[in-house]
Amino acid sequence: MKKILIANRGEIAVRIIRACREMDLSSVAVYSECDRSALHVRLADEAYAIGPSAPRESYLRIDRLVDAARRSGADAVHPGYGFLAENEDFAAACVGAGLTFIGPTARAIETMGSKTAARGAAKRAGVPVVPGTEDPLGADATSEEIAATAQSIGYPLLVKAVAGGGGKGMRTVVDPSDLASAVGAARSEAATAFGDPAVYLERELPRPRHIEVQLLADHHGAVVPFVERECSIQRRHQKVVEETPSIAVTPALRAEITSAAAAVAKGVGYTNAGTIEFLVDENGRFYFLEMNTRLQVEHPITEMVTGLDLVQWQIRIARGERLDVDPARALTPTGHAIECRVYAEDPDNNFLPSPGRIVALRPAAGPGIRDDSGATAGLDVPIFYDPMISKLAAWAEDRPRAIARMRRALAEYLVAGIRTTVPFFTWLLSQPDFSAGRFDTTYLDGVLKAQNGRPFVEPAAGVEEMAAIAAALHTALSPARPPANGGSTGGRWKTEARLEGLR
Amino acid sequence: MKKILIANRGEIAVRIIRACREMDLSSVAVYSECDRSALHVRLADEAYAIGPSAPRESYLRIDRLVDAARRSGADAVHPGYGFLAENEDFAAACVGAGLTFIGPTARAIETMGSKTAARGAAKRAGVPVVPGTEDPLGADATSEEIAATAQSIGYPLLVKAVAGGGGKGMRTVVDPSDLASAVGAARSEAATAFGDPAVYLERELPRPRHIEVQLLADHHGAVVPFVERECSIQRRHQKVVEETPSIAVTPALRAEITSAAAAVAKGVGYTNAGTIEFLVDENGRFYFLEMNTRLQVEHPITEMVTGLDLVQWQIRIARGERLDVDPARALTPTGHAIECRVYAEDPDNNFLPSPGRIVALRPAAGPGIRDDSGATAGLDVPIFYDPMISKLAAWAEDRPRAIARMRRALAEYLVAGIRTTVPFFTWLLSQPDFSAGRFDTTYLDGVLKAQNGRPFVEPAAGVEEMAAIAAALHTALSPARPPANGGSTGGRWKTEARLEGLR
Amino acid sequence: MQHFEIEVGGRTRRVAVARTGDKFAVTLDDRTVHADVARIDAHTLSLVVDTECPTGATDPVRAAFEVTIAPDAATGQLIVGVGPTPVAVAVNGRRARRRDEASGGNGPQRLSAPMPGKIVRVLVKSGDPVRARQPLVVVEAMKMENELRAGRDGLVAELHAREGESVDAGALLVVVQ
Amino acid sequence: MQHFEIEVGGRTRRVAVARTGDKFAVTLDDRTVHADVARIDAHTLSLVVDTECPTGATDPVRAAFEVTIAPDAATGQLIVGVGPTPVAVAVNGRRARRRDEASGGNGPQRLSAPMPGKIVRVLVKSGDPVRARQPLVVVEAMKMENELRAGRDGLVAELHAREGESVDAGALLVVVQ
Repeated sequence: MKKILIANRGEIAVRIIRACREMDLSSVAVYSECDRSALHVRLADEAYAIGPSAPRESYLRIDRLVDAARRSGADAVHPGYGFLAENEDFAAACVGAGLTFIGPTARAIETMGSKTAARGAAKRAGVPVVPGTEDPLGADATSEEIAATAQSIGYPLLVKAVAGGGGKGMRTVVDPSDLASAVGAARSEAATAFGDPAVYLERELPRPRHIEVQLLADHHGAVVPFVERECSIQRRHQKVVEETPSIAVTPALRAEITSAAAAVAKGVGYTNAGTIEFLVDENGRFYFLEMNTRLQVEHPITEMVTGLDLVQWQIRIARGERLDVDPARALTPTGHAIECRVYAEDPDNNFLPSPGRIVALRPAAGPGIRDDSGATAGLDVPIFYDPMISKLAAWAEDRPRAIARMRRALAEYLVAGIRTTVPFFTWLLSQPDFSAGRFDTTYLDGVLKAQNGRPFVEPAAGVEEMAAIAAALHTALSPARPPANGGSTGGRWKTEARLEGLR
Repeated sequence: MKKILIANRGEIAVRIIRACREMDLSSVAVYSECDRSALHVRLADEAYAIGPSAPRESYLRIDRLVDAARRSGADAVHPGYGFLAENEDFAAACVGAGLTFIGPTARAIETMGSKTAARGAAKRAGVPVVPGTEDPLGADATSEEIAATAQSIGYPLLVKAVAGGGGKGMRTVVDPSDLASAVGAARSEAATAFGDPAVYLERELPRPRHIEVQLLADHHGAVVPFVERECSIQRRHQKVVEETPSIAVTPALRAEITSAAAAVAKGVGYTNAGTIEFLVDENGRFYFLEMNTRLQVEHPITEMVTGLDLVQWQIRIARGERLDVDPARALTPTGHAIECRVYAEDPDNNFLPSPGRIVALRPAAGPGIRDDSGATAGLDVPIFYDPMISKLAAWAEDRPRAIARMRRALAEYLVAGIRTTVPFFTWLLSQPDFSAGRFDTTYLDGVLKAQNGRPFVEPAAGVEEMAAIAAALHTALSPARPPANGGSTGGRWKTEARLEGLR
Repeated sequence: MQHFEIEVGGRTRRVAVARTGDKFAVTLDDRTVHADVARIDAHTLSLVVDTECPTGATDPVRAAFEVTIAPDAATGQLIVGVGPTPVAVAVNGRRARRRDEASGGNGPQRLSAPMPGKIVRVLVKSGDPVRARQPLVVVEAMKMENELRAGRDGLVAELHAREGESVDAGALLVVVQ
Repeated sequence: MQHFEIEVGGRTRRVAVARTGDKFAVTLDDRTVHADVARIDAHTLSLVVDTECPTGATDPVRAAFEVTIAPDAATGQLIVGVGPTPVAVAVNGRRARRRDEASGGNGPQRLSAPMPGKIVRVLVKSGDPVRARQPLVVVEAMKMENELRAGRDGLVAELHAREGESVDAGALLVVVQ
């Protein structure tokens, strides 16, 4: 393996380029129209345009990606996460074109991509699953049959798309009378989002924590599970903050849940990197939720507490190397790591996306900080993709110090031109419930509801005064924009001020 | 302790501000005239001007620093490294003004600041020192007396300033007939540089490695030595690259040399952070060289392999906390870390300083990289201070991977407007001798001599062509600077090109 | 001396700026602070501001601030970032036109698409009574479903959003009266 | 089409730039490459360049380069950073005046202080013969002692440096003839 095409964009493409460079491999970027100036294009060794900005015309075009691989002479493809990373047709197309797909087999992606099939695989491995239907609801099942099935599972329950992901095609049902309409809505949403209307039913656990286990598996039978990540801080089923290890996982639970994860992976002959997500209930019982057959967004925190490079291992596994990682090391965290997903969203306006030009950007740095980003000053945050601009991760000796370090990093993170979720994280990380680890997957939606649109960071009076002072000075000193009711001494005054006052 | 005045500038001031913020302490910056826009001023909670740019009128003015501490209501002072960090009068003045000095006692600074007194302290602790005179040469010693002393030590030898540092006031003597003039030159240089002409003689070891031991010591008798750092890559006695652990140190030698370091510190009742430097000869025998009674430039690599925050520990020790660090942990490195000191110097022009405006800067980032910097785009590198703009550190599982990661980081480090030592590091880290760890303190001066002014990175033909192409495109597309023998289609062409060609 | 009317946090403050040597005296309502200003780049200022102790008993504290200043295209305001806190500021009446519309007050609320996207759900019908912060329309954009909410209590006077339709940024979707 | 004479690595190359659609055809001596250019900021370009296989047997490789371009105040050249490699480039005869003087060639070498500092050692006397790269004067600046060396063989024709003296940037120190 000498040259890797990266079938992705943004920070994860940059992450993979870095791994390639450290391994002395050439990297090939692909880009859509609006990504021509993106950082991954600037950092890669080669770059190929693959079409218009809309993902279905570029980053989701299997034909163009395979063609770019052929033109560049790449011998392998890394899919990153998102886009085609969990698309078995893409994995198969790569292999069909003689390219090494840096990920699991198409067959493993297909099996674990069906939530019901994945639940079956977990059960066969002896791993508990959330109570629910074993198979998708029949397309011709009557309302009465569905209601009876639901009754046997118990309420509240979730209607979930078999092909689901990212909280789509999912409905909570508390009252049995809402069941039929929820099934209908979920089916239609699933059909639109995934091209597959199949849904199934699953009991909704009351206040679960989201605990997941990263795995690596080679082509020689080795499967290594890693210390768990906790991703319970979610907004509408989307992860927002992740950390490792979990404050809620005892050594005994860690041993159990990581063994369970490895058993599931072994059962399906899984290879490369993957993550098994579990729900853990208030009594510490865990249930298989689903498997992600790819690198996770939040992989850096696992790298920080274990010192292992997951992307480099993906590449090494794909080229046939043996996974000679000490299993105890993978399970033993050194210190504590937290990741905040910095999004171009306005937290004080219902987290609406805030695309636009980043006019100034100085990410946090210094001890214990890792910033994985595809953003630089001067770049636009495009409207076509996930608006994540940076994954800010902090490592420290223990959880309180990691939180303190992350707060420090957020305080020095400088960005202008777009709104970001930085102020929201500043607020969240100062909540006593967060510090105490008192949260579950319902926590954030609950506090957001309680916040009811109030700003997360209400500027203190002093801060508002400073903003007023800064705005006045900025306006007074800007040549291009004389104030409407300007100064008495006119233009020369301003020039002098610029020359002398501003050093 | 609530508020710390940082009596320093640049990256180390930024480093200390970060520690303060993580510990919920207020930080007070001081700045000279040319540092008004410096990053440490922007990041601190408060900032006080302390005078003109020349260090002796600002950062070396004890009265102004103590006054700024008083005005700000600071209750402690961190001196950083350099400037007044090893000045016992400053430590005493802080204590006299009721401020906690975050460092050792004035007495410890004074004792260990004299090279001959420090050698005496090492000997009393049973630690071998490089053979040499126990006391400074008498000011009235005759040439014959000095020659006899030199003969008893053996040639080659070094004439060294008692108050020395940074390679100043030092002369190598190979031929006995050069002794008298070398002593005279060293005395006069020492008098100028340190205000103290005293010199002593020390045997010059043939090909020593520079190995140093970081220490922490609290006010309750605990002294903890850390895994060694290797700093043999030096240019004219100035460290250029540091790494930890050393490839040349066996577990047995580590146990011995760290115990020796702790014994010296205990013997002088040392407190806070300090570093004991040793020379290790080709047979693995070590000799006390000197002690630095402050935080070292290269402390980040120790933090990276031990996970301990040395600056936070300095503050905790200063406020009386117990040093409850597991000694085994401090001695057991996790992985390997390397630091490159990125200087504003032109390596291809005899490392002449390259002050000026940094017009573009994008430091390296991503997995395993730590960038401690006081530089940002738009800032001038002042002519008055050490021209270091960044300490770039890479951590990885092992030494080869740390080198690969550092090379990746150097490749993505983007800086324009000044020359830096980045191309030199790119060259150095690809040298087989460096990879193999075959070096000693004479290595770099030797290869620099052999290089004899040839550029470190001779641009490949392809790179020169790309530079020519880029320069042509840049000129063609820049509005302000039409080419002398410009295009045939005139101005409109260029505007169009700008509008359409450049997206 | 220059005078500004600056609206911040719902209050309009009178600000006067005068040079005093190499610093600036900034009078905010009736309090004057002395600011030392350094421009870092087009969008960033470093301020060192003398903050007087109210009783005058001690020396002024010289507080350091790094602030970013960038226009908010949506509202015409300036967003001033003071540390991690973004503060919306209107200078001399450059007020929040679109944000105003969105956030209620007097007159009808005209709810527009803040970004190009696809209408995935319309949650109200024309004539429906709505409450402030009630979700009205869900737009999918940037891989997320984004709820657009009512800024005030009222009735749905106009409804231009249709499920499944693609819309451009700025397209009028709902008017609440 | 625009034409440039570009000196790089001691050679002068003729470069022609022409627009071809949204790219540029750049002809370097007799070889043409197609470059797609994006300006990142005033000093940074992203280039994606079609590099033809010499035999034409395969598709061109589309090599990506991020380059920085900044003038070198000391020489008047452009410093083009291609990855970590700085390349000095002179466009249309904007040649290295000061660097030229310093680096020998024809005519006397006029050695000036590259930065303000203090002369700590003068290692030659007027009339001394010197060899290329021989240290002549040591200037202390930025906490370092910096050796200034002869750029060519010759004789010390003028000596203006005195030990202990402070000098400004650009001050003439030695002339070697």
